[in-house]
Amino acid sequence: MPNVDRRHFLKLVGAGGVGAGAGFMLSESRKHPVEHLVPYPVPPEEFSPGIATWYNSVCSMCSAGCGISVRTREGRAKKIEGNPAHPVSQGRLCALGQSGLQALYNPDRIAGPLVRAGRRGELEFDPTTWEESLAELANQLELMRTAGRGGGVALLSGGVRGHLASLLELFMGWLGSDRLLHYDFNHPATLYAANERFFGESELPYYDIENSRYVLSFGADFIGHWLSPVHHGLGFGRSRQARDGIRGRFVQIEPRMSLTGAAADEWIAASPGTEGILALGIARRIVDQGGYQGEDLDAWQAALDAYAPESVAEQTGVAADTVARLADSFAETQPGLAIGGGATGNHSNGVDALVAVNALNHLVGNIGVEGGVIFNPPPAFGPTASRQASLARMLELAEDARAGRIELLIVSNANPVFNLPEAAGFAEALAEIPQIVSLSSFLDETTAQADLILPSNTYLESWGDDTPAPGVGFRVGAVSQPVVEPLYDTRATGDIVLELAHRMGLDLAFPWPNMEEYLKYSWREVWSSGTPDPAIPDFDTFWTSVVRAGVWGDDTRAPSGEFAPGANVVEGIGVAAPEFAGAEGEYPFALHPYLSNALHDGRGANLPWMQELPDALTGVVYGTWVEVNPVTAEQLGVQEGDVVAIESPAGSIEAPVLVYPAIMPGVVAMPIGQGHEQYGRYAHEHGVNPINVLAAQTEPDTGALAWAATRVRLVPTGGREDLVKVSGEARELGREIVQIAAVGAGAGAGGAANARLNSIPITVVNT
Amino acid sequence: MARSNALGLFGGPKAALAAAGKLRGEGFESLDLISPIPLHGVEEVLGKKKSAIKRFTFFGAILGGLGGFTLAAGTAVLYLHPTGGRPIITFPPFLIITYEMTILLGILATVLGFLISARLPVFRERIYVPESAVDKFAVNVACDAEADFKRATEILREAGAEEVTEIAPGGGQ
Amino acid sequence: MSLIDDFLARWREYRAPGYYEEFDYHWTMTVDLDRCTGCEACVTACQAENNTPIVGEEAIARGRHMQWMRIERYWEGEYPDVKLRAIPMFCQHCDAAPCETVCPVSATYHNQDGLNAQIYNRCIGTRSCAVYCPYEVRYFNYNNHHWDAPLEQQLNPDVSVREKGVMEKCTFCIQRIRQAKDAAKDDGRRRVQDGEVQPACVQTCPTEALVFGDRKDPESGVSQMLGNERAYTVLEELNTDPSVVYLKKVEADA
Amino acid sequence: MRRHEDIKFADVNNDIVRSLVETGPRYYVTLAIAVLITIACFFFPWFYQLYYGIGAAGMNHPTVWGTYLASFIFWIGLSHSGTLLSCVLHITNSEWRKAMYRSAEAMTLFSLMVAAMMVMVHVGRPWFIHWALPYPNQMELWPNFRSPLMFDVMAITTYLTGSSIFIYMGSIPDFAAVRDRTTGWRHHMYVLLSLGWRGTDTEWHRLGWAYTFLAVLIIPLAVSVHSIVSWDFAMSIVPSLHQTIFAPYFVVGAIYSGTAGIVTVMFVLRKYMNFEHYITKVHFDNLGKLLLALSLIWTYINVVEVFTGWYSNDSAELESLRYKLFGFYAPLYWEMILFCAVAPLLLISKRFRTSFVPMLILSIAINIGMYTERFLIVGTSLSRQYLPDSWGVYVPSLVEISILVGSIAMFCTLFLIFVKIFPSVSIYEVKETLPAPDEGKTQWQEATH
Amino acid sequence: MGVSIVPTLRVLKPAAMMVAVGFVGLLIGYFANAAFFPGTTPVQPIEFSHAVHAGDYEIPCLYCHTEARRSPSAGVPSVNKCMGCHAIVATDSPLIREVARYYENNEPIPWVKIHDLPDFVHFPHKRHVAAGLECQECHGPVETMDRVTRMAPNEMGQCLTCHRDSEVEHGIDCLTCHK
Repeated sequence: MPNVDRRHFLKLVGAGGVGAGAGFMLSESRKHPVEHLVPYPVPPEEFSPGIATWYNSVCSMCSAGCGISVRTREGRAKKIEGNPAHPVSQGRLCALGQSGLQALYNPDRIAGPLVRAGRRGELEFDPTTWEESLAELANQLELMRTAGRGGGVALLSGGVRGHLASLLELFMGWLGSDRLLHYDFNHPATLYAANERFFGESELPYYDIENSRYVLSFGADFIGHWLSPVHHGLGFGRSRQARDGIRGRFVQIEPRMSLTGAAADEWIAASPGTEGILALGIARRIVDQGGYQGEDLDAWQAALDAYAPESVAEQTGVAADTVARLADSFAETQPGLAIGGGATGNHSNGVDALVAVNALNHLVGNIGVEGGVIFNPPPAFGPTASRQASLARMLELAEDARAGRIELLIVSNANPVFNLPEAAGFAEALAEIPQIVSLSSFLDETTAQADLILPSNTYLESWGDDTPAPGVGFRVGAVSQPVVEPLYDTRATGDIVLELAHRMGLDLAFPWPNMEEYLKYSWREVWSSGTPDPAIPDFDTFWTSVVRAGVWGDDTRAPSGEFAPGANVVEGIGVAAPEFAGAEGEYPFALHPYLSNALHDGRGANLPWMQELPDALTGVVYGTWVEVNPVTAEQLGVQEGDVVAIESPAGSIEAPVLVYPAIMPGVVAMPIGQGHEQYGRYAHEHGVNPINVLAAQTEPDTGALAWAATRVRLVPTGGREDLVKVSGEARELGREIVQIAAVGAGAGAGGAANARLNSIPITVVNT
Repeated sequence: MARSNALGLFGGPKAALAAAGKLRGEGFESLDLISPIPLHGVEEVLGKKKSAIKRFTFFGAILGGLGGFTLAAGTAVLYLHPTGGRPIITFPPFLIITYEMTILLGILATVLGFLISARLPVFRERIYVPESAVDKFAVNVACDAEADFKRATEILREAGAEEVTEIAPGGGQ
Repeated sequence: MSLIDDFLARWREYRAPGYYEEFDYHWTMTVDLDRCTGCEACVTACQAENNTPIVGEEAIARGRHMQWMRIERYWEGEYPDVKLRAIPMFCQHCDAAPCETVCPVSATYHNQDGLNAQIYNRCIGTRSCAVYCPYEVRYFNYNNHHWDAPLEQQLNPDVSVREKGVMEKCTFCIQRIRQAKDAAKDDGRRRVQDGEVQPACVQTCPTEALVFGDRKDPESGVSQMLGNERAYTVLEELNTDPSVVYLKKVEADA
Repeated sequence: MRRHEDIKFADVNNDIVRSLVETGPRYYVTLAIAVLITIACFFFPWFYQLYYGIGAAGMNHPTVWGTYLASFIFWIGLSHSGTLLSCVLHITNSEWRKAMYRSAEAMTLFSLMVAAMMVMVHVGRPWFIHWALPYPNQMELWPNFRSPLMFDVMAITTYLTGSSIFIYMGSIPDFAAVRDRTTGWRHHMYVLLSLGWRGTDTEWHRLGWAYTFLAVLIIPLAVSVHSIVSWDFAMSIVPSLHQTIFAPYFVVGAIYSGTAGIVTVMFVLRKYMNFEHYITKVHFDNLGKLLLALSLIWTYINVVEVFTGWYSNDSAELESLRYKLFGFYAPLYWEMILFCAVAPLLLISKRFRTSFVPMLILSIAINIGMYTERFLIVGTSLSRQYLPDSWGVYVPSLVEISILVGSIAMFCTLFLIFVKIFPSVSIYEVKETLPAPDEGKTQWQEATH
Repeated sequence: MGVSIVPTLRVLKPAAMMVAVGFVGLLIGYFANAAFFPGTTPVQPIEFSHAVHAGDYEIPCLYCHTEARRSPSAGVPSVNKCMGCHAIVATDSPLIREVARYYENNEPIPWVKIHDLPDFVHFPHKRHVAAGLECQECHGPVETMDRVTRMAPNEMGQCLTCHRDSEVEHGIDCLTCHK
């Protein structure tokens, strides 16, 4: 081109160059980053990338013992579902059970053994090795054992059943200590005691809700968290809509509407602690109306003499004609079922009240029949004597500690510092113990006090077995297997105990190299206890099939039929007026703490899914609140979000008010579970722990903590704390979102279809 | 003689129009009025003008309408995405697209028609007086012969032209 | 010209509002409110299955919870005659879904199984579908979500992790449906049988309140539930024709 | 001050070329401030939002649309009076339009541009916004033309194209006039922009026709644009949004706020560009009358909207209405009524209409009220929908407020650049209102002075 | 003073030329990068030759990539599998010694991914193998490559074309491939 001079040409070259560079960079920026394909050096058997593998195991998030199936992909656990073959869960699982994955993959898990570096409770730990720490601990234990000071060792574990409990029992036995305690806040000690007294059998019976036509529940939040919520849920659903033309009716009696109360056909508020009196009022009405025709009718009449309708109405706050109506319909509708538990059992008159509930079942002939109370056979394995610690037993332990009788405390996945009232003084007592060893997976409040932390595997990484309690009316045993390799440098509790025993030179007493071998050894006995099956010729086949199925047992429920309580039992029936810590004048409200659906007794607080699970009744997440009746709120001049101090004779905490439409005016309720000081990033600094204001009041028969027997007063502080909620307006405003049908509607073919579709046949490996 | 132009500058539209009328009466056909504002009454003087713009607009709009519907319906048919229980080809929404496309192409065609019929943009210089963009009104007459030019100049002067210039064909001023 | 011939030949089909009638399946869920207790096991099941993020307290306080399945709670009456009515609320997979028509990029549409599909990677985040949805079951990713290590190891590889600016919602566990179809093909079957596929919520519901299946199969459990006289759909007056059918709660007189 | 009848043709050229060429330091300072505010309040928060996600704004679960969309409607609305009014007045041969239409049209153009920016700010993944356009791609996927949002895309594209062409076509003779008076880069720019315009009778004739056709095409287009914007809402089934009245409501509201916007712009031009003798009391008087009429229509539709909700006796409609009138945002609602329905009644007085500062204050108040209206439409309706459990409250975040401020600054920046490129008062059309050098008073002058 | 825009265009010509040349440069740069540095042929930690294994020795693809038959992911063979043959075959080759080193140390070989689909795509190898598709249709003639190159872009259009042409049932439904 003639008119392009040199300078211009250079400019053009420059422009072209810049353009080309920009184009090059643009192209470069659109390229994929390098990714690698990393195969296993040696692939495990049955492994196939991209295909899920399911392992059956047992849930350990609460004490129900549901069977679970865990879906794994590429060696990682992805989802927990109920094990369809397990008779307790039948393929279903509650929210807490499903979030066990977040216990496994919790970012706050203790990744390896730690030894205390700073002062106690300062949370300064140095990492150490298993070799070193186990050697030292074993040495110490062996010294104590040979010196006869083995009794100075205390072992405090969470709810443990099956062969792990046996192993702990054996280990403590060899140490020569009887200070082996299981502490579980939710353990229904008074229910065991009431059953022992009334039925002469301390096992929990099977409540056949599924086949019942009338369930009368006294304070038992059996769909929420009580005993075996998943199984109860199954029963509840089927009792409602799975039978042709029959719809089970269900009445809940409690001072504050729980999840179960919300699902009930009728919710009746009875003053806290008077549920037993109400039960006896109903019983008297049944007896008066001729509903009971047993030989010992006179004795019953005598025992129930004090429970005339008017006096019952006065004490319980339930109108006399309501009592009569309940009694009549309960007696009429067969089979029916009366259940007692929760706050009813954890009051000053808990055992008596639960005996009264049992008595109701007896009066209408619901014991040992389908749709009523069915007795469970003894567990297939595991220790027979209960090591469950009541408050009284824990106070004793604290006393021993203060007196210097305890040299070494081993804590295993129990958190008494959080779960015992401050008034029990347990935390102070811990300070007196020279050495504390924790086997917990998480740095909870109790582990924070430990001198040595030997972190255990979560249940998804461990071998174990379980017998569900309550059972399902027949023998069931379940095996839990590790579904993933241990994530960190942790070991299973059983393996730690066995290793300690080996290092102590107790090889002869503990001949099993690890928990798996111990289980196999123990299950030989289970195998031989069953009926021989030609399909299962040897133990190895049996074991493999049990591990695959996750469950073993019978599959038939044998109603036992006739039952009659002893004469002295009838004579002793009676429920005293409830006693509260704190005078009514000074502390006008009865405090009704309840286990949160998601966080349980606080163990779920480190699971983000559970923190973000809206409370089933209020929609609140991440927090503690105090529920008050709208009338009470008006009287106090508080609204939702106003912070009040909850003051009891034992202490004081602050929480925002939530105006709750379904609570008695004289009662305030608080969920348990929040208020952790430790326990990881998701748990701490959310809410308060209402256990801390509970008085160390016990139920006299069992020494159990009567957690429903504290009175409080509410003092507005003038502060505000907006509750974090997922829900907006809680009234329907006539928009017919939840539509209502009359009784009898639509329980026809559809109901049956539902049953057909959903009832998964219980396939149980038989021996 | 080659064609040349006589260009008279007037101080106002009346005079310019009068001059143009007179020139036209004398048989000058190739007349241009260059003015700072559109002149009213120019049609009475120079006769009605026809423009093709309306055809552009009309056919542009029709094309747009057809194209709009085809675009919407074609897109829906070529990759079926049933939505909201509606048919694949749904008239109410597609009519909106049709409507908008009708207007869009109508507008673009109008612009095209304007540019073509007004012979814009200009690549070759044309006769122009910058004053006519301010306050002068120019009358430009194309004359075939010397005599015509003289006559035109005369008429322009008579009509009150402040200045008359001769402009060579095709050239600037 | 075959394109135009084809177009004209299928004109009637393209003009048919009942286009859905020819679908292979019509996945439907029924929720028996008389069984539902509001225990929220379904909520967690959904969160575990579908990689729904953990958003944190502050985000929830700002109204940005992300659980695809939620339990709505409505109180009726005053103490002592007070009742709580709970209803699980999740994408209703409406046949006449308002959300589908509004998406400018077809990121949400109806697929041949009667599912209201949401294609995350196509979404540009206008959020209009959430506005148009009367059930409020579409959730928007207001920011990128983070799982503190090693929580991310739990994430389901069959489900995308959604990035910021993307709308998401219940899919009826499309990954499970896909897997069931895959299994059916492996077995040489053309159709998935009743009960072979259950979304996570249905699978876990302890009271068996949820039933899932194909409405086109008259023998399926869900078809039989639809015949129940208690069946109704929420906000029926809006004519969205949901694929989630509720069975009325039964309330006995005291 | 010169009187209108004293202005000569040459003065017009001089005044307007001066307004383009002579630039004082005050202009640069203002421009610098506007640019800085645009960057600091619009782009900086926007980039933060791109990085963090839409969560930087205050939107939440029920209220997924917020101030970004309110601003979008506001800017689209503001764009309505310019070109639309100009077109209507053009085909009805209104002389008073001629001094002010150019800047009114510019207002249209720039508010449309800002509105388009608001769309970019609003969507969650603006880096994929091109998916809303039909262009060939390997995904074989085009947008969904059933979506009201696609109507928006089409309508706004068309409107933006149409009004850019309209303002440009009207300016060609002026560019030619300016071309002759400028030098350097400006000259080259105006040479290109004027396309070689000479002002022959043929050119004027063609321009007149084309301009009228455009005006006729743009009037229905403008009406469609804002009714389509209203359908983004009215096509949903959200209580209080799903209303047939919405399209006229939006269109009237748009013209209303646009007209108020013109008053503001006229005031500013008159004051700071020294166009006192071009933009006169007459304009303010006429605009004031128009505003009064529009305010009455707007008030009427607003009341009707309340009526339909109230008469429906539908729980959802009623609650939505209650929330709007007496809920969390009630003060804003009543502020809107005060600014947009009550205050404009002052326009009844001719003295008010012809007083510049009061008119400025009123016009700004009306636009504040109109912004509030849009905010309430977005912010309150979505918070109260069918399922009470999903109710919530939406409060804008700092980022959103900052971007709103930034968008105003962006509009100002664009306008400031405009006044230095386009003759902001039409040279040739102003001349048309003046007596030609050999004529007496024009009809327009006869009528108005 | 004239009205023509030509003089101005002349003035603008150099600038316009620069823009044009710059744009052409941009295109050249962009496509040159894509053509010469496509990044589709990464260097692998071990120079494994498909041409030798799949070409010369005609080992079927599915012999090593077993999982493609039954799993969504095709899988890369483990070192174990390599050593299955190479414990005996060509043991003294330096490359095989390298493999053996990985095997002895029980370390995986960090192969670089070549065919990488975005995380939102569900591509089950199993279904495509079952439908009788040759691996080469998507992966190209791997058996002729010493170092594997990505031949096709593996983009949505490619999937759609095939799904349309081979009439896959609901093949173009978004949910068929997007998760």
